[in-house]
Amino acid sequence: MKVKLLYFASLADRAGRTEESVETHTSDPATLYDDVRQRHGFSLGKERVRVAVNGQIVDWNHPLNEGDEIVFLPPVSGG
Amino acid sequence: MKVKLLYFASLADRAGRTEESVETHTSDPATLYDDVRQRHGFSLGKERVRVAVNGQIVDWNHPLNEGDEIVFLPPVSGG
Amino acid sequence: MNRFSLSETPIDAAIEKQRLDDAGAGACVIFEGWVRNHNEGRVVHQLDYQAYAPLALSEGKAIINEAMIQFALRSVSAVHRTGSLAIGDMAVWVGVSADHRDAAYNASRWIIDVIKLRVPIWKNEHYADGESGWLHPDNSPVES
Amino acid sequence: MNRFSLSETPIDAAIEKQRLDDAGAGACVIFEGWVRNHNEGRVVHQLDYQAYAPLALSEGKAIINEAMIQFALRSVSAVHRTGSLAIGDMAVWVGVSADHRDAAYNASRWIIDVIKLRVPIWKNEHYADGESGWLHPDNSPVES
Repeated sequence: MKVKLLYFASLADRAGRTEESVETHTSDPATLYDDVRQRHGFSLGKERVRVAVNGQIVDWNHPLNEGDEIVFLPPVSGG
Repeated sequence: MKVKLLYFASLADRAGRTEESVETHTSDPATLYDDVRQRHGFSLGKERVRVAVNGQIVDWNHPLNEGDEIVFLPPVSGG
Repeated sequence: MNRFSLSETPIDAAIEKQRLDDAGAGACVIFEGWVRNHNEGRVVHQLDYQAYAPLALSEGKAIINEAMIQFALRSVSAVHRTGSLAIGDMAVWVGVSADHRDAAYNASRWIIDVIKLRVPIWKNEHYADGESGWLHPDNSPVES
Repeated sequence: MNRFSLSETPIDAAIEKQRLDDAGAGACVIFEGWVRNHNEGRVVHQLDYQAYAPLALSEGKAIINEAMIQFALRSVSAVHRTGSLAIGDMAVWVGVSADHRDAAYNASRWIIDVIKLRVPIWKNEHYADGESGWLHPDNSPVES
């Protein structure tokens, strides 16, 4: 299935892009992050990243669906 | 000697005045407060009152001098 | 810029805040005390604040100097109203700026707490039932 | 009136503050985060804030709703800047009003702490030496 990934902050810098569409056979964000991390060389482990699907924070085992917008959130630094 | 007393808030209400000049033979604010308290019927004990002489908070045994401006301060309630 | 003042006219919060500007400051905490329409279950219509001005100013300045020593601050300013205030009016404004928010919050809270304990200013509440009364720091009535 | 918003343009603190008005409120605490000219010993010239806006707005609103439940508040409003900011610019404004100052201080501090932990906004500092870097909530650099 096809999903859309958005990148922010340090992950966008490392990936060299702010979004991409990917074809994936993985059904959860945990496996998808492992793939993406390896492909883009992210150093941040899952324990320091949160994941949002369609604008909601979800668990790493949240089921993914065709067309989902997925964001891996590096540690935030607002304020 | 002659000293000037200023009254504020509940003490001014009870004394029916905001200031008065008094002739006193007492040499410290503690004795002076006892006199004034009796004369005006103040119910506040010294343990709940502070005393200022010439614009400075002082101890109850601070020596008084001719012309001093003395203020017995009831519990404050600013803010 | 550090100062404590009394004001017989409405406090201009925007002017007070300008005193806190500092390129090294990352945090600003402002406390405002407003006249509430109720106290201890009674409906309040109006307040009067009376100050023993010379001592209020010297105590207020002493408190601000103590805060500058105790907390890592850039600037402090505080102003207290005197006279008659209506519901919603600002009775006191306390502003601090600091490099970090920990110091700013701690100092702000300390300053307003100590102002309420030490500065010779008295609040007289006028109630809906026509009565009025002088208050303690804990907002309970004073027996004179 | 309770809300959380993002702003691409300078925050107008006076307009934000009007949202806090309430005749029952006796205390108002405002926190402002300003762009500091230094961080962790380095000279800072400029900041960029990037937000994942839809989630930032829903997280911000959730935080304000949680604050209204946890603390005895009258009103809360918070706004966070996005885009490029210069030294002295306001990055975040958090205002609360409450009957009593205890709740106002506690809620204010809780809200800014939780915004910094949970709301998906990232700060990129530009240093005097020409480098720049994304930061953690504790202002240490992020390794991506």
